[in-house]
Amino acid sequence: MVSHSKDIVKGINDLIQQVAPNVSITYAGGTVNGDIGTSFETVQQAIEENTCHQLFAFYDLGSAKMNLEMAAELSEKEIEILDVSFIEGVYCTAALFEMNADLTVVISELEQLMVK
Amino acid sequence: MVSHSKDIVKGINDLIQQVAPNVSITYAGGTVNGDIGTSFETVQQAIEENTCHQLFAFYDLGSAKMNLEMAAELSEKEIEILDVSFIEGVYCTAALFEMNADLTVVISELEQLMVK
Amino acid sequence: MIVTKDLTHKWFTLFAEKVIQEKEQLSEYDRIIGDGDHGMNMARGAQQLITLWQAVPPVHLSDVFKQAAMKWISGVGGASGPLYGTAFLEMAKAVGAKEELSNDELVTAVKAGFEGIKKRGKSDIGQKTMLDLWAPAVQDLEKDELTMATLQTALTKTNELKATKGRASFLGDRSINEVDPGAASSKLFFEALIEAGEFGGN
Amino acid sequence: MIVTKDLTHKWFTLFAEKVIQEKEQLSEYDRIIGDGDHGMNMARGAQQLITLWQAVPPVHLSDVFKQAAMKWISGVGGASGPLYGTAFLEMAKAVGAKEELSNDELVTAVKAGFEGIKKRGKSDIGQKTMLDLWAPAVQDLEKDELTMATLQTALTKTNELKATKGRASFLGDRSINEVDPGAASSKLFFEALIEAGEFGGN
Ligand SMILES: Nc1ncnc2c1ncn2[C@@H]1O[C@H](COP(=O)(O)OP(=O)(O)O)[C@@H](O)[C@H]1O
Ligand SMILES: Nc1ncnc2c1ncn2[C@@H]1O[C@H](COP(=O)(O)OP(=O)(O)O)[C@@H](O)[C@H]1O
Ligand SMILES: [Mg+2]
Ligand SMILES: [Mg+2]
Ligand SMILES: [Mg+2]
Ligand SMILES: [Mg+2]
Repeated sequence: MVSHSKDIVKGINDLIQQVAPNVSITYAGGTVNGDIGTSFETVQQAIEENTCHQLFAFYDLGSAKMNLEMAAELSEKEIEILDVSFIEGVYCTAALFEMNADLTVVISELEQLMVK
Repeated sequence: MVSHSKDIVKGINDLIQQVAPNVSITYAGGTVNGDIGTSFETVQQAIEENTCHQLFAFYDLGSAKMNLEMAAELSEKEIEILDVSFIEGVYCTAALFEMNADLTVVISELEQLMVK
Repeated sequence: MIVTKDLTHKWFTLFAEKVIQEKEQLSEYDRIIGDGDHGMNMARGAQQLITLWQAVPPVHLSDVFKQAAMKWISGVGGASGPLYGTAFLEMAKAVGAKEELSNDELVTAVKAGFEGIKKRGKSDIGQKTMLDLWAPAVQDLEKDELTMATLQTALTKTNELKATKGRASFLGDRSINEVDPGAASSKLFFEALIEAGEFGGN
Repeated sequence: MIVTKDLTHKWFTLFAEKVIQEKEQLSEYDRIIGDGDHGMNMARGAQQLITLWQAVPPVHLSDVFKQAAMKWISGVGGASGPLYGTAFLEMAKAVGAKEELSNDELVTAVKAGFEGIKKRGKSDIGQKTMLDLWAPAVQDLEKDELTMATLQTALTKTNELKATKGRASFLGDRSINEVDPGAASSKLFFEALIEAGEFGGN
């Protein structure tokens, strides 16, 4: 998860830990100083810290997506960036992965949340 | 704004204060103890503390909406609850209201963010 | 059956006690298809109601419903708060100033609760929610009866449904063959009525 | 025009200085149709680049682009970070090991930067972004010239556009007749090139 605010991603993480404690979820929010914005380095960190090789990535606003894309291009991991509504998309994905749902199921659910 | 997490609404508020410092924005997040959940009382407070009489209200998950609806029914204010993607909808609305956009414009933009 | 304030007080007290006793089990169901807090949420409302009544027991019949509604609306923190809260509030409204309910009036009140949940949840039967326990309970009550068998069958049928409302709806087909926590707590609600009441046309 | 490392170093140094000087104005534009941080964002990258070069000036021609790219990618914090960062990186790639660029090679490099922004931003000209300054600048450069008049006209035309990318796109028609902050900072970028360079076929 990449957000412009450290608080937003912390809050979403708290929310989805309740429904998906077994899914590897990492996040980057805010600038390096904790201000509103995004930081390429913390996005890279969030990608590398994740224990999975194949990741679904979510963001709040377009500039977060750009950092995400740059970091994704430089990473060895397979990263799918989803242009879906942020909180709702993350929640839905986490809940489904917790139930070991198929990728195709998750993707088809997410298609209904495309807003970007 | 009504969220299950105090951090989520704090973060969104920080984000939109940058684009809409002149819009009256109030929020409720988490249970009274600060845990994940929603609280009818804090939702009521957020409604009453807002300086406007006509409000657009946004929420993250369905149970937040229920508290919002109950509080809206009991309030004298005109409250429109929007079933749109939370962060994106709030951002878009705040930015447009800051520019004194017409209600019809705001509503037609929000229609593209309906995901709930 | 004639429903008095005492019977209703007993009904809701038993319900609250059952909820507290089954707290872990309810949360466990919610852990599977939700966020794992249904037992905790419900027990919070239940405990507050018991505490209130230990200090000040309800005076009028409608107080039982009204006070339960307030505790659920204020104290619970999850979807079950506004849902049960609205149900109890609608029941209080249906009861009004009456101090005794005929069986028909009980049915009217329980139906009002059921409609309250539907309204608040924008939901209906068949969506794997508490409504799927309330509907068959109402049907039984219309015949002046309510049996454990009905409740058990209703819960089993609810298990087989796919959730289309609430958090579990995010899971789609994965919600099938799991217990809906709100249906399980509603089963406790009607079990408490069976235990508090005297069914069979008397 | 022949573009050397020294000319390029001067170009980017002037750009950084202009950004720092115009910081308030850039943020003011962004306050109207964005979040009010464009000047601060850009000045952060600019200051870091100046500080780096005060300690260690760039050695090779491509270092200028590469080091600017790194500072923008790491230091900026807004959309302009990855956008200018990608542009500068693509320019560095286009320059490769060359230590001098012919006018054609300069055009190729600036075009690579333009394409980098398009790719990173999934955007194109006409969307009221920095691209609407880059495109006419490239056209001028192809004729081995670059004039303040071209830049000024480009910015004026950009003002009239409706934003369909970036934050300003949330405003729809309300973005018309406002200055796009990224277009304004891109104007500074090409003004710096005019001041550093010697145009007119020499
Ligand atoms: N829209 C709805 N209509 C009817 N019942 C619902 C609805 N949404 C949720 N429920 C019921 O609420 C239960 C969940 O309650 P709880 O866990 O306390 O709330 P939350 O989902 O907010 O954590 C579900 O098992 C379901 O029976
Ligand atoms: N998708 C895009 N493509 C091209 N340029 C863009 C795009 N999104 C934003 N921009 C440019 O970036 C500028 C805003 O930069 P800045 O304020 O630093 O970022 P942020 O919007 O994240 O706060 C805009 O004025 C616009 O010129
Ligand atoms: Mg729950
Ligand atoms: Mg909950
Ligand atoms: Mg900005
Ligand atoms: Mg910004």
